[in-house]
Amino acid sequence: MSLREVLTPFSVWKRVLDAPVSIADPFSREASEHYRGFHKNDMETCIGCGTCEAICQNGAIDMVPVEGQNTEKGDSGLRPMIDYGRCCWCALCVDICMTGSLTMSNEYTWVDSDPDAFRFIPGLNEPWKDKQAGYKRENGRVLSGTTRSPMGELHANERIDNFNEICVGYTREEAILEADRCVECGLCVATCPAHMSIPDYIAAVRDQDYDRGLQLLYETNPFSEVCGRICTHKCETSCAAVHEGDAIAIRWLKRHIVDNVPLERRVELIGAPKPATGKSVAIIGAGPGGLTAAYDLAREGVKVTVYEALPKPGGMMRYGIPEYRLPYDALDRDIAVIEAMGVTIKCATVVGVDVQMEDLRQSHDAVILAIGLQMGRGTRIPGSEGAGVERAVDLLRRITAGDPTVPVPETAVVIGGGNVAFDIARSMARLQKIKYGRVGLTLTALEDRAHFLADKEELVEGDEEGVLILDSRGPQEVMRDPSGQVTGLRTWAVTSIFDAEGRFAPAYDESDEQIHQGALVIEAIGQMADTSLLGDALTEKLEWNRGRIKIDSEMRTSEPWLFAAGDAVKGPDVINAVADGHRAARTVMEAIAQGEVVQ
Amino acid sequence: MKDIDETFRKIDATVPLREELRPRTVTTPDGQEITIEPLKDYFCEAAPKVHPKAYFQIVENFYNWARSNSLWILGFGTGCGAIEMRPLMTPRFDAYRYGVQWRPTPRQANLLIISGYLSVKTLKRAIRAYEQMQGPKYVIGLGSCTINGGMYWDSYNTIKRLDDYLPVDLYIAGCMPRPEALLHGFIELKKLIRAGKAEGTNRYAENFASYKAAQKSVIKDWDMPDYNW
Amino acid sequence: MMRDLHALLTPRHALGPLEIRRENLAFVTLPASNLRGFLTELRDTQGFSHLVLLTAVDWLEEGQFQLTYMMNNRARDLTLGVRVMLDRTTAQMDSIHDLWPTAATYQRELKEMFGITFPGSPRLDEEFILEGWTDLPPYRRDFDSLAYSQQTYAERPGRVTHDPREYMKSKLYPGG
Amino acid sequence: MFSFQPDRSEYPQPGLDGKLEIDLETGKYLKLWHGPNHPGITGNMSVELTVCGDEVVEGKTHVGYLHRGFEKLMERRTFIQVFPIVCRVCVPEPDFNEYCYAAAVEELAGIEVPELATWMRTLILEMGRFNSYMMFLGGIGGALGLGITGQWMTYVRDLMLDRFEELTGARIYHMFILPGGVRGHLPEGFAARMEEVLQTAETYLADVDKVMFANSVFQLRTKGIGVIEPALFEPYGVTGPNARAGGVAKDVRKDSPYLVYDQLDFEVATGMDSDIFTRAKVRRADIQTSIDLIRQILKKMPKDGPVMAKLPNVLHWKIPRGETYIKGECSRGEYGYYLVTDGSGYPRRINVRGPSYTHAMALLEHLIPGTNISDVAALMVSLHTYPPEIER
Amino acid sequence: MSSFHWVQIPYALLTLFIVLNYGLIMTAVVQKIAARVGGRHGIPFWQNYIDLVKNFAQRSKITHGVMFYLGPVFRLAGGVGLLLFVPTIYGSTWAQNFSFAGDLVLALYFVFFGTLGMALGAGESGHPHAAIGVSRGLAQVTMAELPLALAVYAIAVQYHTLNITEIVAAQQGGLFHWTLFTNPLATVAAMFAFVGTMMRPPFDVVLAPQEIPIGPPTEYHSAYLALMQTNRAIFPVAKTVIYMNLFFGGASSWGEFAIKVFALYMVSAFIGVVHPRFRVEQSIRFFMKWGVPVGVLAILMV
Repeated sequence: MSLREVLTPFSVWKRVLDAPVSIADPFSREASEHYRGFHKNDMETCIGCGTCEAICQNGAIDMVPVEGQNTEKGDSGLRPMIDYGRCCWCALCVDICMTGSLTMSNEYTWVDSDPDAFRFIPGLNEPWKDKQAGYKRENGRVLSGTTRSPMGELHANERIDNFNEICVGYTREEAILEADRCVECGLCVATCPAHMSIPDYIAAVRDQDYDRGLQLLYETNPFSEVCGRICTHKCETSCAAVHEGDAIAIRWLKRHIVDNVPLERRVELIGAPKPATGKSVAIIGAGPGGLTAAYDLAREGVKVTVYEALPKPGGMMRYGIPEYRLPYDALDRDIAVIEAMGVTIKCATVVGVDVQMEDLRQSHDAVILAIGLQMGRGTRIPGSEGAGVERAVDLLRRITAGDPTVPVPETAVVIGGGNVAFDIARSMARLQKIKYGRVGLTLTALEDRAHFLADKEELVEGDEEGVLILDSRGPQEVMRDPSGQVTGLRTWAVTSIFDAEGRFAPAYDESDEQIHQGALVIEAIGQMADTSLLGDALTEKLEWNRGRIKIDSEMRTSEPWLFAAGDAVKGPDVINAVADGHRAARTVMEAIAQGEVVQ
Repeated sequence: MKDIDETFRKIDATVPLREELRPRTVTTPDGQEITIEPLKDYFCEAAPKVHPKAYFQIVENFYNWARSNSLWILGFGTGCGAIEMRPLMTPRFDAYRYGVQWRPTPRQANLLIISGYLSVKTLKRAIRAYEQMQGPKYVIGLGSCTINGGMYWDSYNTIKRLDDYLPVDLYIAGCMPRPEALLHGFIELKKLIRAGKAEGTNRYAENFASYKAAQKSVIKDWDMPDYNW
Repeated sequence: MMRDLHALLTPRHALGPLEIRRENLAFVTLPASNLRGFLTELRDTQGFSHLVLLTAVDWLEEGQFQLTYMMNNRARDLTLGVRVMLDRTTAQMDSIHDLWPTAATYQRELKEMFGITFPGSPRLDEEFILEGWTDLPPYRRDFDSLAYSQQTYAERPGRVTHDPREYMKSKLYPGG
Repeated sequence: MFSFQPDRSEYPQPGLDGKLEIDLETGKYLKLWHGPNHPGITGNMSVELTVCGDEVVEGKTHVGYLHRGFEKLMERRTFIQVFPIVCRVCVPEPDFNEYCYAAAVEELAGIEVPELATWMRTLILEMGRFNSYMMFLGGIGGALGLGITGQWMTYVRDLMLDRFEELTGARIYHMFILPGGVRGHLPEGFAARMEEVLQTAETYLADVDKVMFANSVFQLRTKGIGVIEPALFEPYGVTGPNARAGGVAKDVRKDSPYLVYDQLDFEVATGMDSDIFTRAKVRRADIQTSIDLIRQILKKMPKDGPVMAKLPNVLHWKIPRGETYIKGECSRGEYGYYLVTDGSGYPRRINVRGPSYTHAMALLEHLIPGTNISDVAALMVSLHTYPPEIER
Repeated sequence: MSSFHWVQIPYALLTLFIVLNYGLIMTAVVQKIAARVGGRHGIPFWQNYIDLVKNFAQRSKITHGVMFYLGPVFRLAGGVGLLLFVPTIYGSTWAQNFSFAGDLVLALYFVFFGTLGMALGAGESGHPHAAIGVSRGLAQVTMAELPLALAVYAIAVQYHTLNITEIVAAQQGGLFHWTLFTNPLATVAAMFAFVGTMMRPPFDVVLAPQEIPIGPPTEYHSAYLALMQTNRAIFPVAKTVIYMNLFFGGASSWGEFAIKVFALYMVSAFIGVVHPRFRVEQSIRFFMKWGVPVGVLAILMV
């Protein structure tokens, strides 16, 4: 113990002269810029997908309805309510948030003597609502994938000269990877017209349990082969993943399931229908709506006969959609399963000609009208009457049927920007390629590229295949040479499509006029139903709504024995028709059960 | 909350009791033979008295002012929150300047901070410590786990609602709450005390039976050395 | 290195195959009766003198407890996980507290949390972590923590949640 | 001078099973509880002492006051959900849990961590080590009545917590080391602010040297007290500074380099006397190592790059069956995670190997008999134990 | 001087009042200074008053028996008694208290009185920490007082009196008349005792919160504690007054009193802040090795 040792410790007394290092006002001290403090939620961006709730290991988050937030497609109307008696501020909810709406402020003081007060819905009126600082996840989501597994496709060069299917389907690895991205929020289910249990069958893909997946598919949709390929997949627009990345490829995953279950196994998995009830139903039209209703009714033990005017069943699925999008054998497999349920399909049987409406009414407990939209609409522009101008649906039907008289000129112009326009454009392009070795096709649409009605892939693939896609062109006249031969289409640039009231009233810039060369002009601007089969008496009796048969929400027409479904009464797409078919079948079953159908 | 399973296994009563939890006969120092049931006998059931306020409101107000400015915290770190107490006792936050001090014995403390989750074993000690403190005494629940279980909501060994077992005056949300939040809590507590609203001591005495019932429902073994806190 | 060791010791101790996890970590299974001899040899002649941990894994479906003795050789930077499979119903194992005194603590914990007994281990039956525990040993797979918690500890009432999918169904297409 | 040594022959001798038979009725012995509510205990645990006069004849460690059943809770959480909860296992140095867990998951799931992330992890771990040692230096001073070191060290720790806060977004539970990487990059100007903290720390540490290590009273209280014979190291699983103070340079950072420690330049501090003083001294030297390492890391780390590997969707993350053990050198010794997976989305079992498990239980119980009551607190603090990692 | 007048009672009470307030504020100020070394502000200087009121205002208290109740009373009596028999201000007509011829002996007794009373009370509290604290406290205080006793003996021999007032009187007339300079060894010996009994490190193992929370007062609370706090304000000041009177020339005005007491008090704080504490047997050994020999030497020198 030297003197030095004794004295050394005292040297630290020098610190008594230093000013205290205490924080003068700790109550208003800001936490750091990225502090994980109390939650914020952008109510408008939030879609109420509940992924935050799913990842919270504390069970701190409840999804609750909030005033002012409506339930609509792609938004459940629910918002997270956080229990600060549970939260641990790990910010996993922020990291996983599908829209990036959930963030954290750097606020951290919450003192209350009421223990029940610590629950709140961020985004309503918390004091730190407008604080900028706080935790935000760095550079995009890290916890679930943002990019879609690419779909294998034939290259443009490989596909342009044939009608082979473009998409090759996912491999198992790709499918698992894609299914893995799904967060199982279920927002898509409401958007899907048939309300397919999408998250569940995606989970089945993830688990590699295709049998379960197929059973789930058939619960809501007997056209999985078809929908797995050409569904308009509105579900993918309300996919939670779409907000910060690619939507889950729901359609491709559906197709992947059916790709992995052989046909025989499907019938086995679905099981036999219920025992026969002795009831019978006639369905007019073997399109998606009619066949779905047929499938449902057959499963319930009803004897179903489907009358189809064309030589093969499938309706627009067969005669409207080109083979490169939906190969016929895929469609045949779906129909085979339906037939295996005991459905009789009478093809080439035209109602009104081969069999009368009244007979059907007499011999069946109910009749479902599912005739679809078979007739194309015309543009009624000068020169559109006469040879050299065709309607898309007619052409497509003829191409499918293998009609050798289908005109294939070296150059052609398509009017329209919907899926049908692209179908005919790309079909025609293939035919041109086969015939002339090159594509000479122009597609003109009223809409600009960003607002095309067709799927985005159609545009991309159309471009790839050499179709000249011109947007914002309004057709004015089909040009004909003196001999009456079509030479092209004259168009003006479109300045707006709708007027101030939102009515269809295209306005043009007349100075921007173009003439598109083409020996054939194809109109693809819409379809309508051919209701002539009803006969005058029935047509007179039925109530109509702007050219369509009027139905209630349960698919009943004004006649108690007649039900209607499909494109003819609703919009044109397969999945809506399927949904209608289900609904019609259900209504028919109820009606039969209640004895409502009076013969 | 998707997780909650309504069809869980009921607690299995057939698991044999541990030796020391079984009833047994012991001989007391004065030669008496008594039967002890450890699961029942070791808790104190003498209800504390309800102490009235001072007769004159002005005196009570003065007392409350003094109480609010002299918060003596029991230095008992029951959970993780204890780690944020040290910054409070030290230069950075220096709670001493707000009249907050730490005492090592419950007898002298008047503020019990439950710093986070309470395991059943600690709950027993916390109750003992609380009962040893002299009124008026206050309890602050620090951290989310005192409010509704926090991240240990599904643990078999931690309680979820502190207010079932002790009268809590104030909760501070956070996991864990920052020292600043804790300081803020002190300020709020001072306001409560000054307003005469921090009467947890009497609340505990008045509802002693229900507090004890809740405590007994989770603490099975009450055996504890006499002087252990 | 690990392979040489394994080859050397296999004949004597009936070791199972060596599972190499990475360069300096491997696992091996052996019969319970050979454990003591094996550990002693590892410690005394192979330099695995550090008992890193001793713990159990409950393979409920297979009716077995796996005991893992993690042994470390610091000089050669090797860690060997020695696994012993026990029958779940008897759940008894020889104590190694005389080889490593610190093993007594591990064994006490295993007794309390898994119900595996180690006859002769000091203070084995004293409460270690839990106090007044009357249910199944909590680390066993058939003990449900959430269930116990819900039955034992009151929760703050009043919370409701909605599944977005079901909620949207009730709002948008209640009939289906 | 007087001899204060009591006559030990009168003390009870342990029986063959190692148990002491102590008859409290004689009035010769007194039961004394250190804790759980006791300022002389590190954290919420307790030591049951049987004393005779001022000397302790038996000590039993009691833990479980902080038991939350982590290992059980982890079994019912998905791999990502385990992430927020692991750090709670050890309050003063939570990052080690995050690292060990993340590394174990990455190894079993086969995820490659970006290089920058490993540097960031090392930085975080060293910062955490620094903080933990600050708690220690404050604690050892406090245990002996030298409160001033506790004041300074907690202040310095607070400064470091500010750096933690700006880097990770939290003060105590940083939840920064995710499986797959880390959550973010260094903020702008971080290195300069860190340097400021390190310099402040060094001035305070110089004062600690003066007031504590050079203090004759401190030396009197700590030298030759609580000696762990190096022969006990292996049987009692002694690791870390406790072993280094006895001349065994056990340090996982050197013995089995992980993260980027093989690219860093540092020496392992050791001492010879294995008493309380040496243990404190070794840790003091280790703080300097940490400070140097933090400087080195900030200088050597890549300036930019990704910090997160691509993870599968964490909501249904499954890891194939396997088991692994990941270890690292935390401030108290070898810290490790033993992870067993069974192919499901949940870990089958996670076992946390905290150094305190052996230090505070078997070792402490072995060391306590024969010490003075007044030294128990210092002895315990000198082993640097944190109870949550014993009972988890 | 030695005759008793009734007016001494109010005068003494006035002194008591001043000393109490001085003690409360000064201990807070010393705490603040110590906090400064740590870089803190520390408690407000009026904090002790609030604590006092708070403790008196606590509604509930329990007792462990009569002696438990009497413990703080004895302690306070020790402090008050000590003060009352020590002349506080030299030459003041009213701040002489009850100083009399043999008051030095009585004062030494009172220094011990409180500790003993406390020991009895704490002993009855039934808490083992209190019991250990008491045994440590008695051992250490006894040992620490030994150098003081030797020093007092030395100056009693030096000044040929046991009357404090006379000892103070003998030191008047300038700095170098202080015992500090006339008998430095005795002063040093006494300062050992002073530091040793101020319950600050390195001699505070009796109250050490880390080792035995917090020794004798473990079980004391509410009004009992308030009494002890009052004593804690009075007793150290009174004790310091003795040292001041015996070795540092006493105080002839309240101002001088305030400064000298503060300075002396700071000595213990000055050492305390930067040292850990001795174990009880180490501090005893320390006094045996350093304090007692110096005391003996002081006597020998005289």
